[in-house]
Amino acid sequence: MNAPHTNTPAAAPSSDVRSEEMLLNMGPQHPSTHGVFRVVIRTDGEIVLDSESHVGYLHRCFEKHCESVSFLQSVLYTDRLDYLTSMGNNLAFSMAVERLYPDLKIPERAEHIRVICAELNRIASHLLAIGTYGMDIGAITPFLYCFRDREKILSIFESICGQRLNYNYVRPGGVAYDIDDSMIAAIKDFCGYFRPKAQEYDDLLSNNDIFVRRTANVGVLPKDLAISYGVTGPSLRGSGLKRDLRRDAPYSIYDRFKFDIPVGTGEKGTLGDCYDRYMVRVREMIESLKIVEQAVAQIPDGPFKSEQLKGKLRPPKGESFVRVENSRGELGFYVISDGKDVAARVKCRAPSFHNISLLSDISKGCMIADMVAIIGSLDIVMGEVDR
Amino acid sequence: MTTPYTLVDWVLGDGAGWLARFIGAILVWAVPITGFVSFVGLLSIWLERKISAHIQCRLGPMEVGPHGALQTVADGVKLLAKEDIIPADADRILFAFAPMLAFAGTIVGFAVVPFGPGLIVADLDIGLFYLAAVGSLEAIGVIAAGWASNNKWSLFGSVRAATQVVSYEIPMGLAFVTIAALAGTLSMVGIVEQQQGWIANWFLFRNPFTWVAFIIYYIAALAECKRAPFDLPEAESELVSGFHTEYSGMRFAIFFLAEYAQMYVVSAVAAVLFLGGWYTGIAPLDAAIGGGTAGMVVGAGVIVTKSFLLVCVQMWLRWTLPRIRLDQMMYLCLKVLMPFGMLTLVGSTVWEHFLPSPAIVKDGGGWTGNTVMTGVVVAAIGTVALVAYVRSVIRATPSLRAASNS
Amino acid sequence: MTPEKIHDALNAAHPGAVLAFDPNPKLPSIKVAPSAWKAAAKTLRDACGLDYLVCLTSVDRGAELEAIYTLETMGETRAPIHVRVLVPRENPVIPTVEDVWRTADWHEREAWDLMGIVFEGHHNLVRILCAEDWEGHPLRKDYKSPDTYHGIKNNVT
Amino acid sequence: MAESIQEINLNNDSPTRDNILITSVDQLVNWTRRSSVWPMTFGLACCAIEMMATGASHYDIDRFGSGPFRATPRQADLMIVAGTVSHKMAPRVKRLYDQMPEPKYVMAMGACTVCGGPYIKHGYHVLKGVDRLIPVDVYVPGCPPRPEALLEGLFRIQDKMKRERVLDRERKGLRPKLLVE
Repeated sequence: MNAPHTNTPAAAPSSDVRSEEMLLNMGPQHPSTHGVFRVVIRTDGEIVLDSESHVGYLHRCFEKHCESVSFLQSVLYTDRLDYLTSMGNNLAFSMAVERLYPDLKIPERAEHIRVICAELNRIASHLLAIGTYGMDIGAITPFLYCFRDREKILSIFESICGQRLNYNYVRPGGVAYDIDDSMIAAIKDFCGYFRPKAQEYDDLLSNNDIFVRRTANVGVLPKDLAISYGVTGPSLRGSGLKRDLRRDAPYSIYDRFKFDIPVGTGEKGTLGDCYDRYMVRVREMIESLKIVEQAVAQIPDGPFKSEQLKGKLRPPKGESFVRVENSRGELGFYVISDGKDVAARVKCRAPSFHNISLLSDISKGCMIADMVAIIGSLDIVMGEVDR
Repeated sequence: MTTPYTLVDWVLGDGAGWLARFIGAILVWAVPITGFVSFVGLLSIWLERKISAHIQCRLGPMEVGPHGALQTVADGVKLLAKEDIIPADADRILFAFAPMLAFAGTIVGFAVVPFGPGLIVADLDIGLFYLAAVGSLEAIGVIAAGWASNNKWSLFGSVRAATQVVSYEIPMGLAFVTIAALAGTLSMVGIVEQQQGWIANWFLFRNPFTWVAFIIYYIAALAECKRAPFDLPEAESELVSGFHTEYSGMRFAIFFLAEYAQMYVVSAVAAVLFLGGWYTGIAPLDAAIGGGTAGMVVGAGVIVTKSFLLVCVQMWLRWTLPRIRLDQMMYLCLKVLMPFGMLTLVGSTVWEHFLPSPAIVKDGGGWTGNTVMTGVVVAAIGTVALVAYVRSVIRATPSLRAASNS
Repeated sequence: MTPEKIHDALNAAHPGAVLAFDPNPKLPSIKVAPSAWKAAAKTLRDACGLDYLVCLTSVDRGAELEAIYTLETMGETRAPIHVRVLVPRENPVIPTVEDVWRTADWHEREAWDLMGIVFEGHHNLVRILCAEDWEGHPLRKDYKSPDTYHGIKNNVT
Repeated sequence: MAESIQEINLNNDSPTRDNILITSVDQLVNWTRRSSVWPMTFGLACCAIEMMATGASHYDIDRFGSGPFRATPRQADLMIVAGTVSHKMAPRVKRLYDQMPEPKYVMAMGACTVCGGPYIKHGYHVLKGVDRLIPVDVYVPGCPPRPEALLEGLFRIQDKMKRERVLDRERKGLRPKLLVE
């Protein structure tokens, strides 16, 4: 039977078999879209021909809030951007506000605490990314192992600032509360505990043949495409570009620590595939651990917040743009102050927003199962994409 | 081959008419089998949750009954009392029929699975062939469910199930043929009886090729049960819930039950074909137990234990391995397992021709020819296990790991 | 390239395009005329090597709306340069640069959605964050959030 | 007698209502329902992470029979609305709720779903409480609530299930009302 082709998809073989395209709506409520991300896929059978991303299902008006509440209150809303790396968000926003002041010195102790918290938070965030990535691929147990270790970091944070998530801890001028010796001891304990655990994830996932076959050569992100889309963080480093603001444009006191920057090598497949992005995260956890160990070893005594910022926060008129290397990439804040206690405009440069915008470019021709693998490997947080 | 002593005969006594035997078979078999299937399902689901929990450093169900023993009962009754939804655009008849088809496809498999000496519903001469035929019936139910739901995710799930059936059936059939060629019969009871005696007589240890056939069969069986890493039709992270996305309440529970009953069937078949069925593998022990009622009870215990051990291995695999992709599943079944299956069939028959196993001695002999083979296999497994253990110890100990790396 | 060199290169390639230049090391910025922005963007990317659009910030400056393009070279590590394009509030039209930096695609949609800046030539200038039928541009200073949306009360005090 | 049989049946104090058979069935069904509350995987924002933590090893909601997080609303009993609901998302939340089979329960997890949370005043695009959209049985405050709080919310739902009547199909007196102003 020679049925005429109504529409000829690119991937369909030119035979008499009639093939129809289908529109598949994935999300906003789907187990592996990591929140409320929605992607409409045009499929030919299991093959993804084209896809269109839709975001905004978690638009929480962050930038409007920053123009409506005081600078100190805005810190609270930055928590909820990338809710897995709240410490990094707080740090970036606080630094952007501090940059508005002409000569502001942040106490050494506060800088150390900031680095420790940001790096511990990076480990926690990567743990969740790795765990949920395993779940996307179909392995459920690594997820629970990651959560087991993540709980240890959360309990440290809980003792430091009283919250398990959304810490509101790093604030303009320093940090909210000081840390004491028991907390430092807990962090040291964690460092000793975590190092061998990383091997466990490698055994369960990284060296698993099925996992490698599911992720290697899938969703290859070439370097030039990554640059064109402004991809940053582990997703960029997975493509082989060694760019990390902690080393390249050191902020806070990152220039004092020794650590490596893992990049993708295409060890199991092509450079820039899902496996490379995943492995960069696994290796970054160990590098973060190194930073934490060094920072804990040399933490000085002294005040934990700047005396210059006493009272109501009222930065001078001006504009500032500050970026930090967050666990998902470069998080930037463009802050405009007109001398009041409320910002005139705050713009958040969210890494996930850039990273997910290229999904339709790297997912063409893959299978539906790969689509899930690619979304997982980009490791998005919708709170940050939608803001 | 006729069954010398079956449960129906035991209940009715010898010399009952065919009608009495027919009605007796329904009463004696259909009712207990249905009960057994439900029990197996409930027990497996509870086991699954406890095993998965303990793999994942959790406890699993604890509050409903002692150690959550009543958890699956509660789940079942709750699902029974849930609202039964049939989507407006679904094919109503097919939608309602599909779970029953899947469940029936599973339960008819129990007809030829022996539970012990004489404890078999029907010892068909073509038992193995029948099993291969009805084994794919469940997939028809799954395909029908996905089609009838009028949901794109369900459709993907059902088409994946169809793809999976045509892929795993072939290597599974080849594994069946390998054993059938050795046993010279398709009757399940006949196959078990050839494995009488010492553990060396089990088909698993008959020659190196049956060992491969066992692995092929077990992988194909995982695919038949839609268990990870072959849980493509319901792949939760990809297809929401796959073919049963639109099913709620009791209809979903029936699918669930069918899946777990299927797990038991394939495991019991593996026990029958490769692991000596109801024989303990210790010849004097089998001889001491003898036949009759005691043999039936002990035999049933042995075969159910073996089957449940294999079910637990399925669970262990599920909670350890990621899911493979559709094309990889087809590649594995059609381009890896199938050639190996053919090789196994040829190799096994050639081996038997040139190195025939000594005649099976029913009174507990046979501790001769296969002993070498058994010894080699056991030694190999032992070595692998030892190496893996030492490696894990080295890895878990930082100082040792540093020493081994340098 | 240093901000000064970028400024000189831009001035040489497009005379009259640069309206102002602020070499403040904390926040170097160049003000570019909207009409010349498209050509200037290509020069910035190709001649000055600014291949990475870090961010597009839209600001409500009262009578004017401003789009701040933060640009950087991916392989280099210096403070990014900010290009300011100001357009009148009544007719906020800026030529699109989505074919220069692909990042600009979503960022321009966001600036249209929240600030109401029209990017001329954009292939798909629709709302990205707010719902499709949302009214108004929330980040403008005179924005009033709707009392109800689809029958659900929105403003709570 | 002006009262119809129906009215007598609806009266909770009536002897026909509380006979031994009905109450036994009630007890059995309520026990099964509260022993196996299957939540739906419905993570929206930050609270979803705490919901995941509740399912993970440390807190292990599976102990109480609520382990199987179902991805499809058809098989779920409890919708944990975990995270901020935006106006863009609201129609989907409503649709998912409608797709769940009866009896269904809703837990509003976190300040955002309770009343809009930190977004109540300036969040133009945020739904100020999910109870404007779907009836909510239990509110769990916190931003985000701790896993213990989520477990407590589960117990409150279980308490609610204890008092239900099988014959009372409308869940009279126990079904929450939609917030309408």
